[in-house]
Amino acid sequence: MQRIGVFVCHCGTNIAGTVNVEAVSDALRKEPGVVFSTNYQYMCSQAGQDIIKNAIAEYKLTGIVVCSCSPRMHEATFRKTAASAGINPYMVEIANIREQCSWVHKDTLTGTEKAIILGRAAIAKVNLNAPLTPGQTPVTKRALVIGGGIAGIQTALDIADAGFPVDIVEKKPTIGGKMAQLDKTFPTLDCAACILTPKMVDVAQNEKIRIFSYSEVTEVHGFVGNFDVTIKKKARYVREDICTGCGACTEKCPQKKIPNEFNLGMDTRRAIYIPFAQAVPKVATIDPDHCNMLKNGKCGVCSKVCTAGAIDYNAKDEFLTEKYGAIVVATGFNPIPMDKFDEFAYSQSKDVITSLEFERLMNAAGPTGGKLLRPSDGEHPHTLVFVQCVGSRCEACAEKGKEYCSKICCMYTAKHAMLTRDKYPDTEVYVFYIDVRTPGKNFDEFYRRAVEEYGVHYIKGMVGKVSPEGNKLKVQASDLIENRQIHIDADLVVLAAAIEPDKSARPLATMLTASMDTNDFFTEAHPKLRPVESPTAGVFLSGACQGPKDIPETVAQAGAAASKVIGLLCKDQLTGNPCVAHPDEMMCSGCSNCEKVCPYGAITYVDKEFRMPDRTTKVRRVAQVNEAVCQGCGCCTVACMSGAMDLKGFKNEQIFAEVDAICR
Amino acid sequence: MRKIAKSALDSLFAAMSESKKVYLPVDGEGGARYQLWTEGTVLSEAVNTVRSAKDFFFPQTENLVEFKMEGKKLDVIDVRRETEDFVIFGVRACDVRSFDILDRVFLGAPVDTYYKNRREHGVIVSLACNKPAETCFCQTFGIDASAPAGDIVCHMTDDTLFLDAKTEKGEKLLATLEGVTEPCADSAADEQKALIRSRLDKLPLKGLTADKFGGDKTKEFFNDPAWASLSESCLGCGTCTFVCPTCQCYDIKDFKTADGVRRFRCWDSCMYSEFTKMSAGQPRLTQKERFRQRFMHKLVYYPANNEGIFGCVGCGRCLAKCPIQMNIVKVMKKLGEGGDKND
Amino acid sequence: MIDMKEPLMPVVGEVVDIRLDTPDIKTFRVVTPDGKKAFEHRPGQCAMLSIPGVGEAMFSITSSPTNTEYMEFSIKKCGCVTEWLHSMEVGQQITIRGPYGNPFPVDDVFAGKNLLFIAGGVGLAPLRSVINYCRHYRDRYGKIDIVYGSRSKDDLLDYKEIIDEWANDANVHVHLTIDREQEGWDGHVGFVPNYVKELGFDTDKIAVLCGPPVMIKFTLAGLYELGFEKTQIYTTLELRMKCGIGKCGRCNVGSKYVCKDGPVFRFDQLDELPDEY
Amino acid sequence: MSVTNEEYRPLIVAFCCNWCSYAGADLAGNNRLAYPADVKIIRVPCSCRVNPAFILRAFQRGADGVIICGCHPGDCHYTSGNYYTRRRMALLFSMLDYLGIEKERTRVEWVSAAEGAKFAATMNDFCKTVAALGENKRLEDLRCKK
Amino acid sequence: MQKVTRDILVNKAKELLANGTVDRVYGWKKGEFAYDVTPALFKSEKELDEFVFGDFCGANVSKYLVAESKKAGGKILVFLKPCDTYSLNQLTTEHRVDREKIYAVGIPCEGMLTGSALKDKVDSVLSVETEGDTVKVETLYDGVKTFPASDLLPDRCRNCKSKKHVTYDELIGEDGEVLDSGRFDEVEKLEKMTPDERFAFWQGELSRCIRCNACRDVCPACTCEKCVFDNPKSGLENKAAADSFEEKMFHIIRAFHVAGRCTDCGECSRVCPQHIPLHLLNRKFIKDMNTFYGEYQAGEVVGNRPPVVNYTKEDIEPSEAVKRGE
Repeated sequence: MQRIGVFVCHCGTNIAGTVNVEAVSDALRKEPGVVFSTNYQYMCSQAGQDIIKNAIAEYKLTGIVVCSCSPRMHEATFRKTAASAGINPYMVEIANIREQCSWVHKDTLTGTEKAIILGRAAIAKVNLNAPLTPGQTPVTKRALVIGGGIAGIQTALDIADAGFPVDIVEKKPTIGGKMAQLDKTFPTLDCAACILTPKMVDVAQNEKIRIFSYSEVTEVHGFVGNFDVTIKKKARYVREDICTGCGACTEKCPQKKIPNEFNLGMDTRRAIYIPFAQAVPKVATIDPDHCNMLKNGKCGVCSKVCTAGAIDYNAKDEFLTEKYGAIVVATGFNPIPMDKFDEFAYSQSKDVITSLEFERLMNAAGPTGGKLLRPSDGEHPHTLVFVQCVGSRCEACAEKGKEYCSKICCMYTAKHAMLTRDKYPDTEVYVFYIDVRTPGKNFDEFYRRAVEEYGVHYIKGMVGKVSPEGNKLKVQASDLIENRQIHIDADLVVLAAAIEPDKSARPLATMLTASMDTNDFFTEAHPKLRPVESPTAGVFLSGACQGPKDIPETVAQAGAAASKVIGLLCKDQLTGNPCVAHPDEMMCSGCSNCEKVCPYGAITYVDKEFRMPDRTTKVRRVAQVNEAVCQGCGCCTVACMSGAMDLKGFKNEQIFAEVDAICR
Repeated sequence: MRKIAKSALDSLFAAMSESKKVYLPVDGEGGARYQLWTEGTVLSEAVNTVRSAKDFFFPQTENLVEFKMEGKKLDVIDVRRETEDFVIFGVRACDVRSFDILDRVFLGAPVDTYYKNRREHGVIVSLACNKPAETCFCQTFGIDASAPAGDIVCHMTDDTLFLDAKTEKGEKLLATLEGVTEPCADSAADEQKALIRSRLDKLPLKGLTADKFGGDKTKEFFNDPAWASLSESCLGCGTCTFVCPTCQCYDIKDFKTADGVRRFRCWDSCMYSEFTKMSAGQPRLTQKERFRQRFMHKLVYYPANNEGIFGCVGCGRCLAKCPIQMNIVKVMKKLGEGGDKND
Repeated sequence: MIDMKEPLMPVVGEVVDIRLDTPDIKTFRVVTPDGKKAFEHRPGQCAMLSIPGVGEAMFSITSSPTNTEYMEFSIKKCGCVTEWLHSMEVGQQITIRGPYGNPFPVDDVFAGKNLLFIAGGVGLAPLRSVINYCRHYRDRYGKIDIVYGSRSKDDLLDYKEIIDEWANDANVHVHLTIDREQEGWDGHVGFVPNYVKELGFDTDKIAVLCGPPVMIKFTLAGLYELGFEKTQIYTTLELRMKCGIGKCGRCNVGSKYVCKDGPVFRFDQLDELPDEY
Repeated sequence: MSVTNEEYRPLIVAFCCNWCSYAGADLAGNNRLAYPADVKIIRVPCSCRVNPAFILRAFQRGADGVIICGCHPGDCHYTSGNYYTRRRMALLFSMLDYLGIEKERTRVEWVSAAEGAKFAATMNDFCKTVAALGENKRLEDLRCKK
Repeated sequence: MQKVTRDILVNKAKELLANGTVDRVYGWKKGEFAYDVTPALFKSEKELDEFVFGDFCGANVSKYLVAESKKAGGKILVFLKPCDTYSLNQLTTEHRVDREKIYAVGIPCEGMLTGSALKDKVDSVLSVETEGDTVKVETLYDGVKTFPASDLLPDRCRNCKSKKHVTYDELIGEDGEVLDSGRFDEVEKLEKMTPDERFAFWQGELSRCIRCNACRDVCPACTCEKCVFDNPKSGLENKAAADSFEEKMFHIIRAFHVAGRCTDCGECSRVCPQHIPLHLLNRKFIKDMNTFYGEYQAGEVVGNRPPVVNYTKEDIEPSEAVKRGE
């Protein structure tokens, strides 16, 4: 049984103008549990708060009801007041008799009546309140960044700059990601390598940053501030600590005909390789699928030529478990496969390429040394057709493409068209588009230069078919503005393939219990207000894993994610919200319904041994709520049939009591 | 003894209704049940009602008392009203006996005044069973379905209803019906009785006997291993209890009304796991103990306190209604045959 | 058995005094609103206390029938109703009905006999009534021994009354014990059953036992060892009860209803009952 | 059956989520947008905290209408709570309708923190609708009547 | 009616007991009459002498496995009709049974008679014999009566949803198919009524409820450690339907709690001593979920996520959901 004090605020005339506050405090004095009831001009004032404090002392109050303005205004104030007088802040309830009563009702009689009812409901609730204490959990002051592209690199650098250790896990042998494969960047046309590689070097040299390249995250346990992550370091058969990156082995390896992923298969590499000259870490990696030594034990050339003795054919995958306080997901994107787009003859002709392949063709470090040559015959192309939105905004073709806009294609296609015309004025460049979208700083100017200064032919319309004929590509297209069919004999066709999240993201999301949308992009905690946080506390999003982004946006988000991580790691303890879900283990049936609806993955199940009334023990599967992760929405409480799951601060019996009090 | 043509039953009920409310079995969805007679209500021919007639004296819920509270103060408000007189027509022999069994509980000292109030105002008009069902075994407990007890005992032939007052209450009521009934010989219903008796002899459970049971048999049956197998599939629901005419366990609960607290009692079942649960412990831990309690009570404990009268009347409702078809007949046969003690 | 006119109809009782006996046991003094004793009772009988809307529960009356002014209940906090009772303040009105059950046979069987009371923990509560009754009519009984034990000194119920009053009575011998050594305790340390054996009572008396089941079990064994017969030993049972008058079926054990036929039983009577209490 | 008596005022229980609808109700107050005092608001963290049992309990205890207000789908503070609300209430309301209980007595409305006007308009409309239906007879508990 | 015989099942049980695959068997024991067989556990070959099987062995024994599979010992043999297998899968999904401890033998089902459905048609039944699809009932007073089986089958069998076993360790006979049943016809009929008619219908049905809890206690979806209706702290606890509100509350909440988990096995209606068509409440939810959120059959696949614990962004609004046929 509580000892409740009721404090009715006049709020000047804001409340007292429509509500007979005297009548309210008198009526509420008779409610069960109430031992003191008063009213005052401004409860939130120092004098008002003193009334509360004095009453707490004098009447040994255990619960407080303040009938005043919205709890959104002063709940925190009155909780502090209560706490300073020695009672638990969560023993305070507010009856909102201003915003939801005096301000919306004109008649004093009904206003007063309603104020009494709202007060009664608050009293009924406080009668069932229990003191709540927010949980405290320590924070491991180390961050994990998953993905070593520009998003991951930037996030890691920013966190490390703030003085916190960071680990980057990159599944490829080198960090750098997609940006490393780009030639120039829009709209400034500076060279991607020139701006990226210094950052890669920074990462390598930063004492706070560890790079786990050629590695993957395999298990995630724990919660915000306290993640336990298992990282698999795939065997690279070259000891990272010894390899000098001299490259001797990559020149002597007899296995020469392996498609080079970095150049998207447009040239070859050896079975032992360094992806590109500026790779970080700059160490060789043996491709076990192609290495003779690993496959049948016959070779060993690299070992012989390695003066450092870094080759280790017996290497095994290594697993290590590290603790982290925060995790940043920066798993990036990939162009979607083009093999289903038969109409563009991508699979039939080598001269139909994707934009990323085009980047490599234009890149000085690419397969052609930066010369624009047709992949099929090495000839210089004269007529180029760029097709935009291949697989993007594709409502009708969900089975092969994507419904969303890939966002970056308009700009990079303009860039490609412009660069082509700039380097090779003898070419004719056609761009087929649905819309040209250029919302970004200097973007539209850039696009207009392509059209106006560089004479790129922009045609609104879709390419219907590309058919290889002889050494030409017959392009059939429609011009929607002129409303006519167009036939172009092209030498090279470049497809602006839609981009999609990296395939590794889905299993990762499951491990992190971070939610994804139907396209496998990670969802934000709030689309507007918390764009770089995932709904799972302590998991942050950086770059294209959250949605298509260009480089400046990615870097901006990377920085934002880093600042959120820094904010988290700065704390020694995390103070939770005490209004969290709590299961009654004796009643839990272990059905998993609550687990399914929890947006935060805060609920797990354990097999626990219970002593039964007949003194036997029984192992039962029961739910457990991680209070550091639970945000207190209460969804699980309704999914729970037995009512074993309840929400502290908003318990079933409290809400029932409020309903009863209102409907009395 | 008086009689009335079956076709004129309406006038009989109308005449009874003049002084008292009349309840009688009426067919409906899911079986027959007692309903207040109004013009046009037709008497059911079903052998028995789904719910027993105990509701009239021991209703499923009954308000006991109300409380009003303000601050630390409390008021106790007696909400009881004197029950109006009523007639239950068409009570079968088994259910009539069930009143006797309930009386011994509720009217034994200290008297349950709530029960007494209803009991005193009810007149029981019983009706012999023309077509006892295969599930009937009232004979096991010495009940004669051809000659039920009751304030007025009735026999129905194809065309006539015979009424025979057996008590003062019955005679009073029958006297008010003189206008609609006509006198007849006391032996008028004998033929019908004989017919019923011959039918009773052919019932499949005719041979069932309760001889092995009784008030002194606690030790003999309590620890019989057969309880385990008999109760194995019991769901722990309250169907048997709630359709049983003699089950009388109840719970007392409080309900918060609009302006106070109402204390009421409602049927409870010893088959429920919560029945004996205390904050400190639970004397009947598994369904086996709860199951055993129900049958031991009817076959041993009740007779021990009531001159050997069994707490079952053989109405057969539990035979028809148990979700898993476990029932007192199976229990009696199994235990009567020596249970599992020989295993 | 007292025949009540309205066995299910409670009356209002007002809590006029609350005493914290041990960390989890409080003793409540209850009278009617006009300050009288709600009803007469005999030693060992019980009453139903309730808080409307919370629930009703059966408690043994711990004050002696010789007290004509009020009734007292010593109640341990466990469960919904008792928790509510423990949170009450003086002046709170509750409902009370009773008395229920059979008393100890103080006027016939006990008369003229030596008596041995053995209690553990809150088990002293039901015995306090009979002990004080026997003390009141001291000349009707022989020697009285009281063995009482609890977890610690602080858990001993009615400690003051025991030391100040009982222990000073003529021919009343109080033997206190606590489970474990404690600072400030120079009395006996050890469990009740062992203490009973140590004390080694003669069998020329009636024994009355009340306490937790484990204590009962071992003390009983001890008494048998000392040569006591079942017919010499009484106890009082606790089961879930609702009506208090042997009708609702809850406290039915065999052919007995604990609320009506008990709660006081002699051990040979208990032997006749199935083991369900 | 319907009560058109002017005296009759329905009792409306509104469950409002803390982040959007409760704030929307506050905004309605800030802007002094009037709606009937028949509406009594219960604050819940999220509309998904509303158990069907709460709604039935309100009817049992004498409510004539129950409205649940939450963030607009997609805007839930807890990302997905109101999606569950939507399913649960769609099913519950459909069931109540199936049992012949007036479907106008229950409603779900999405009200954002910026929609003070919508909140007031919704409440005005709901009160009117429920008032037209009259007292809740089909889901009443006679024990809870005064 | 049943094509599989007692002997086939007993031989199977003996074989599995003998080779140690299982150490106990759920089956049925004979009763006093033709129709009152009781589910029972058999622990040895000898005990199997009492094993019976026939047209009244319709009880869904899946629920017993909740407690039984948690006990020590080896595997339990159960013979499951197609509809029972859905329940077993659903219980497995909810971690209520230990599937590893169960040896499920799927048996074909031709529809199971129930005592209560039978007694709706005939009084005083002495014996029942089935031959093909004909049921011969010997009665006390009306001689021998003959019925086509379909006349006596309960609704759940007349509108059988599936003859396919969705889980089993072994199958006796051929597996069937999921059927296109008319199980929602009754629901539709009710939906087409006016609200007043619907209210009158349900008021009439539910007012008969005696709160015996048989529907809940037999329901394979109702396996909570402690039911909210038994828990004083839940705010829903009550023993008796003391007011017409209570019985509605009980049945609405119960149907809601099993929504998405109810496999439509029909046990609730089978056991109701008052013949309340409780399955029509559950089917309403099933039908609504199918209509609103796409076809879903609880128990079809282990691990399936019921629609009530799932969502899509495009779900129907509650205001639309109640607009039926307007």
